[in-house]
Amino acid sequence: MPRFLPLTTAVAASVQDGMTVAMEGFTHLIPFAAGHEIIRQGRRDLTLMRMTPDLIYDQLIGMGCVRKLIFSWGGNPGVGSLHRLRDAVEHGWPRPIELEEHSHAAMANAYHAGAAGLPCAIFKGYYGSDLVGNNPNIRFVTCPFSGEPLAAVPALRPDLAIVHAQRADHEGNVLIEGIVGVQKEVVLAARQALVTVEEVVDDLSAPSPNSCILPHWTVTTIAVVPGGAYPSYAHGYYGRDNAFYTAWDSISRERAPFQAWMEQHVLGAAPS
Amino acid sequence: MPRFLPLTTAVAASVQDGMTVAMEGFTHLIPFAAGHEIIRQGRRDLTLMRMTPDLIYDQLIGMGCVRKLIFSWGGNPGVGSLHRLRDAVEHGWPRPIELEEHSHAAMANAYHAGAAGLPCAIFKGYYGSDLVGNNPNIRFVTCPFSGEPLAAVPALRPDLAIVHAQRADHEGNVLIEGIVGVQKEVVLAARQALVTVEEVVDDLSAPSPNSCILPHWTVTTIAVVPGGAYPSYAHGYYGRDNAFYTAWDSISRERAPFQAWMEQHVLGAAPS
Amino acid sequence: MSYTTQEMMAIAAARVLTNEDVCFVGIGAPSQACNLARLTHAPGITLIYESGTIGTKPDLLPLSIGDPELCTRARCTVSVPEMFQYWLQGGRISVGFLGGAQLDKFANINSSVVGSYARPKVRLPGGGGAPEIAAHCRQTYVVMAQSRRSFVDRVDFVTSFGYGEGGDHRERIGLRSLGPTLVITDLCMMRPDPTSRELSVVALHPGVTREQVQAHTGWAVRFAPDLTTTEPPTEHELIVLRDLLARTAQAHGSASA
Amino acid sequence: MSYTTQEMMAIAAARVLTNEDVCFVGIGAPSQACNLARLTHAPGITLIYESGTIGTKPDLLPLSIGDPELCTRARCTVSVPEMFQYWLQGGRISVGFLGGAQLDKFANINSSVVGSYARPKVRLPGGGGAPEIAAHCRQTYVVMAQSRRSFVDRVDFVTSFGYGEGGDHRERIGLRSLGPTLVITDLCMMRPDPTSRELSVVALHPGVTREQVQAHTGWAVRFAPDLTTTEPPTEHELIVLRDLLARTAQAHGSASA
Repeated sequence: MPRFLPLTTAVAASVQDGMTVAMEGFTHLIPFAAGHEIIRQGRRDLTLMRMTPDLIYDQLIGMGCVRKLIFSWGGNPGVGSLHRLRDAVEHGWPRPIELEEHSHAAMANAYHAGAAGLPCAIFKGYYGSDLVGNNPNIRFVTCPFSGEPLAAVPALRPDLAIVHAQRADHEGNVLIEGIVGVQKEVVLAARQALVTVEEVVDDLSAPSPNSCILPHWTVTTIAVVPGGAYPSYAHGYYGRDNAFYTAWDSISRERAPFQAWMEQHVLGAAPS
Repeated sequence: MPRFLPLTTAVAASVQDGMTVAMEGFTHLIPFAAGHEIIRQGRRDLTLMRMTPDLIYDQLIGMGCVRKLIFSWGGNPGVGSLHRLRDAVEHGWPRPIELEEHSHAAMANAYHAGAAGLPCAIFKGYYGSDLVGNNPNIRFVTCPFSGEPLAAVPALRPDLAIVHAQRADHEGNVLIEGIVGVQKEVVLAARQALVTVEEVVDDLSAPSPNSCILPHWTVTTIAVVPGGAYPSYAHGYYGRDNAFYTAWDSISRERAPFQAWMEQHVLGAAPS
Repeated sequence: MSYTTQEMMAIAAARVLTNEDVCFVGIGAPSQACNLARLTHAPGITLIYESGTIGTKPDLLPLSIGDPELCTRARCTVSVPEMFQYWLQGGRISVGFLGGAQLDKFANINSSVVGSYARPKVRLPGGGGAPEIAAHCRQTYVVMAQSRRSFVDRVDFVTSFGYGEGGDHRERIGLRSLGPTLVITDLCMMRPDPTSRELSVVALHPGVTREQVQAHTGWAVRFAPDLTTTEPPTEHELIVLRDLLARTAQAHGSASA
Repeated sequence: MSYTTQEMMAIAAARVLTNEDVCFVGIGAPSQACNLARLTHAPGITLIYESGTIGTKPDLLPLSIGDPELCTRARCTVSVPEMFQYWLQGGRISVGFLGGAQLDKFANINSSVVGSYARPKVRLPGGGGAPEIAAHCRQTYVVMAQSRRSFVDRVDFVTSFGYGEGGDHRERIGLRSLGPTLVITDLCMMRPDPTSRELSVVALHPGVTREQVQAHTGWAVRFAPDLTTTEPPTEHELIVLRDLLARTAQAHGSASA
């Protein structure tokens, strides 16, 4: 059964400098509150993985927490660039960042392989792409039946997965609904899992026998953080703040306004 | 959009002698009515695949429809042997049958690979098992990262998948709930799919955004067959007739009583 | 009714879609085109977004690939691994859309870096789903505004493979899908030559000249012998598109669609 | 209270299970043992059936591995590929149960054929989930009634690998799980020797002699130096087990549990 902790304690107990951490949520249920707490606690040298780094990784990178990023699409969805990611890659500010770049298909398969206890994933991909020569973690195997070459990537097995979910029950079972992304995969692929939830309820009220549920024995730590996915969203709880995603473009474009914004809204903010 | 046909026409239009057919449903939602119609139409030389052949394949085998069986567990669940399968294997009655035997993990992975358009599946399996030497479709590949040997089996891609489901809407979208088994995988792995359903409704009433649904453009043919999974069951509609499963042991043990039962309950029965 | 070249591009892209298509939709121009098709001549079209939403019918355009709208109005929503395994790689998609920072004459696309990969001048967002969309959809359509900077003789980096170096390069690396059979720009429509696979202009949008197309293209452009002119947008197409964009802008609190 | 050897076997198997175990449950004796544990000393135990039902709490024993009861009373139900990929192969199971037609002294199991594979005297149902249950659960428990026909020196066919030819054979083929650490029969309990991995009897059920065990075993049986006697069933254990079996028989219309 997972431990239920306040967010500050949960992050302090779960995240150490130098760890490999995956904070997932495909557009939906992005664990912003947990990410902000990592920034407040000043963690350093993290290797972060995430299919779509989104604003939360832009913030972590801009605040100097990140040594390496494993990703497949690093933009502000529908808006443009992640300026802090670009500044780190193009100018090494506030520190140089190492990139390991994949396609979505590769990362989705690699999380799947991680959850499935496999050392690698095979798939039909990367045909003719220059990513092949630039990422030594893209290799090929031959199908022993058809002779066809198949792309292979190592399974993703983070030290820690952090996801946000709609709700947990008192035993620590967690329900995720809507765009479920790679949430289940990353939790099962990781050595430990920290889940922030909108609320804790007596009964999960899963609508279907086939609902996406993380049984309590797959979760290490739960923190109750209403609104913990804002400005992304929690299906059934609150919507995505698309205006903020658009506004982030100008907030983050230059270093000083970015730092001022972080100072005011994250560093100076009380933890949830 | 799928064609809606009566069962007799649906089977006549879908199943030809010599085809490779997968009738799936893991204990739940086994397409008995469709199987009986195949027997009535006298199909021959079928290659059948199914993780758990169950009574319906025992009947098809005993009636001489089957040339080859690809399977992973061939018993009457909780009861004992499938006597018609045994008679075909041990004595070639009513005709010899070729077996391709796998483990559940292998077949589940092979359907997954079929649905995913891969030529093969890799998994950690068959360690030290004598199945390896006896089935040429069990091979090994080496992980290009860890060097670990991984079992490989060819993807399963039947000519036709037949499954039973709870309901369809008028557009032909299909809802499956409860023990979903490999139903989605086999439909997506197959060249064509015949789905029998308990009912056709105006609105699928899927309880969750993440419910298991086969979109209409993945289904070739739909036949409305209330009770079409009996004596297995349809979650939310009717239960499993465990007493019949137990009774099958004595019905099927000898050839003559088996034939008499089939004559009375299948050959002589009006199609649903 | 007057219209912009951006509107012409979205409308031209919408028109090539049919009721039977199953589309893997990207954000931006493809999302406009697909939803315009759905709201006009192809109400039965199936739209899939890589976030896992299948058969979605959004009332307004999503800002992101996973807006709430996409899930609440979808037939069903699957996990992202399932989306890439069963639906994309499984060969269930008839049309995929691609775009990027650079396109070359063999329809290879760069959405990774400007300059060298190791020390990029501009770090672009990257490929996301594109490398496998380019491989597994029965065919892909490229929708991109045309300029000398974006339509280049040779892309700096091949993120998504089109026809490689032309000819049978695609087949030689094991691809069985048709590839980028159509490029729709704000000026014209291009298709690959059946043999060389070099893009050639098959239709000019109304009022656009060959010289204008060449001026916006970084290679010596070929024009098809049977070059035609795109039908101008109808009033109905423009009204539906503008309504969609207006609803979207209002909902997102900005003109970001 | 008097009891049968079958009851002793089920109760002995139930006792080794804990609240923290996540069990991959088979039909028959394992299902009895797991549910008895859940209804007595281990109410928090997690039971998983390969049909996809996770955390199920059936009120009666299922006849099949996928009875309706298992799904309606489960925490959730996943697809069969997910069950074998994420939950079994993913290493999430602490205890798996195995049984079969033949077991040998290194706890290899045959559930495929009696006689040769190509021309079997008896075609058995086959391995089902067993080959990978044997590989991926942290440890497995074998529950089997003991006879000279079933406890053989060498199995005709290795369906599920135990310790192979003994020693470090298991490690040499790349397995990292503990393997069959316990065999529970109607007569005794056996564990593998830490070095040779040959099974040795560690406890006799009440009233059973060494000679009886040897008479029911097809190899020269070793007995542990600290051989103990199994505690007899308590009244509570027997009542709960018999209630469970009676409910089950009534529901299934037969005594098939």
